[in-house]
Amino acid sequence: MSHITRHPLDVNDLLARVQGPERGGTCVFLGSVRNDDGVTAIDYSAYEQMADEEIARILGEAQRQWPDARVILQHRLGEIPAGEASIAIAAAAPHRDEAFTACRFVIEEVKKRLPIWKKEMFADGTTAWTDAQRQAKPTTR
Amino acid sequence: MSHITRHPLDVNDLLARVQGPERGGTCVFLGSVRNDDGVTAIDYSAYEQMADEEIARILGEAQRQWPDARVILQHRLGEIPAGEASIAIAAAAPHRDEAFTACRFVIEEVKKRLPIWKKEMFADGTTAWTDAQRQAKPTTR
Amino acid sequence: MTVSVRFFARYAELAGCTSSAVHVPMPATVGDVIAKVRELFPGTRIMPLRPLAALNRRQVKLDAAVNEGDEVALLPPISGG
Amino acid sequence: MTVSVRFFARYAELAGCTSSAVHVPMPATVGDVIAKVRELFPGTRIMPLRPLAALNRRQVKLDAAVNEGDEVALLPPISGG
Repeated sequence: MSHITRHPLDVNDLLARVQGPERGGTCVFLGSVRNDDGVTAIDYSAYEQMADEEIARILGEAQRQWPDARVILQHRLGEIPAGEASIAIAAAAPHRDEAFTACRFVIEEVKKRLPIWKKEMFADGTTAWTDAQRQAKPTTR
Repeated sequence: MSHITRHPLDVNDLLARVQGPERGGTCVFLGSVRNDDGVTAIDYSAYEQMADEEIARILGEAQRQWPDARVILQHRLGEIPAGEASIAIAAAAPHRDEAFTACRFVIEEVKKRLPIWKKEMFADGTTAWTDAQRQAKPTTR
Repeated sequence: MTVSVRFFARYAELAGCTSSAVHVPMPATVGDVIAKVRELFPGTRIMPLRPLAALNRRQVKLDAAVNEGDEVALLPPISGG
Repeated sequence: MTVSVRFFARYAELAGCTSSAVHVPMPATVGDVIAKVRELFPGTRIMPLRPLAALNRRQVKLDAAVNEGDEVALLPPISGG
């Protein structure tokens, strides 16, 4: 099943896929589009096949570190309005420490490794690529 | 608004109350009933008025530490079947580190401070209070 | 004076009671109220010598002073969440 | 030999292209492919001297060897999540 979608993310769907009566702690992380500096939406694009494989590798690493946990991730692509989520991670584990730690591990790896890019969209119709180095930003704005 | 309920917890409801376009990171924690040792449900009881006030104090402390975050908590009481959540915490903040840290802070304080007690219920009809000292457990089992 | 005493969870089972009006001579501390409770509710004598207690819905030490109308609660070990 | 080259995000805008078949003499590295890309797509010359690159959907260093039919991808700085 792909970890990439173009539809709004559904937390309850993720929860249903990780929770179970053996797992007493569940940690969910949602990353959503901020309206910084008048951003109205971000257009997310990806090297989709690599991103999907890289997500599978990250989740596999989490699985090996926390074998009793279940961890999943969905990343949304396309134009996402400010306030809506671009990424959702759910980690369920027997105890809360593993759930928090696994969830945090996954988002930190995602930030470093996923070939996904963001183009900020502003109310006046201008756009700007968000690079990791933000000072390198305003080419079109 | 009370932080205590006798109904199933609704994560989407909590999310709606903390998320907003200024807050790019949201961390949710759910604690649910484990089926350890054949537990079929846990009956949660509380010193309700004190628990509600204590939750308000904990959330107030979180608010002072992370002023840009919004943090809420719902605790369910009554008989909760294995696999269902007894507590849900949602923390939304401009950035993910604050969201994770605030959420974790709240659950750790809850575990130490809330006057809430658990009676484990087993398939054979027996019950056992869960004390913090688990060895002190089997009075009725 | 009269204080209201509340029992929760396993302590309510031990007392066979969830709430009671208890008379103690003034001045009194939470610890004095608990000593009186042990007299009145023999089942509670197996509580720890120094149980967790709340006064007017805040955890307090047993030397906290109580006043007429206060609410003293006896709290089994907390296992919330 | 021929390798498939893919451009993403801002690099696709610089190249004016998202995917291209590029010919390089064997043996060649990812760095050699990138040098060829700079020739063919002048807009890409403002990319960093050592851009992030993937070979067959895994990040690699620029000295990684490429083979016929491989897929080389040029990746702007990653800002996922």
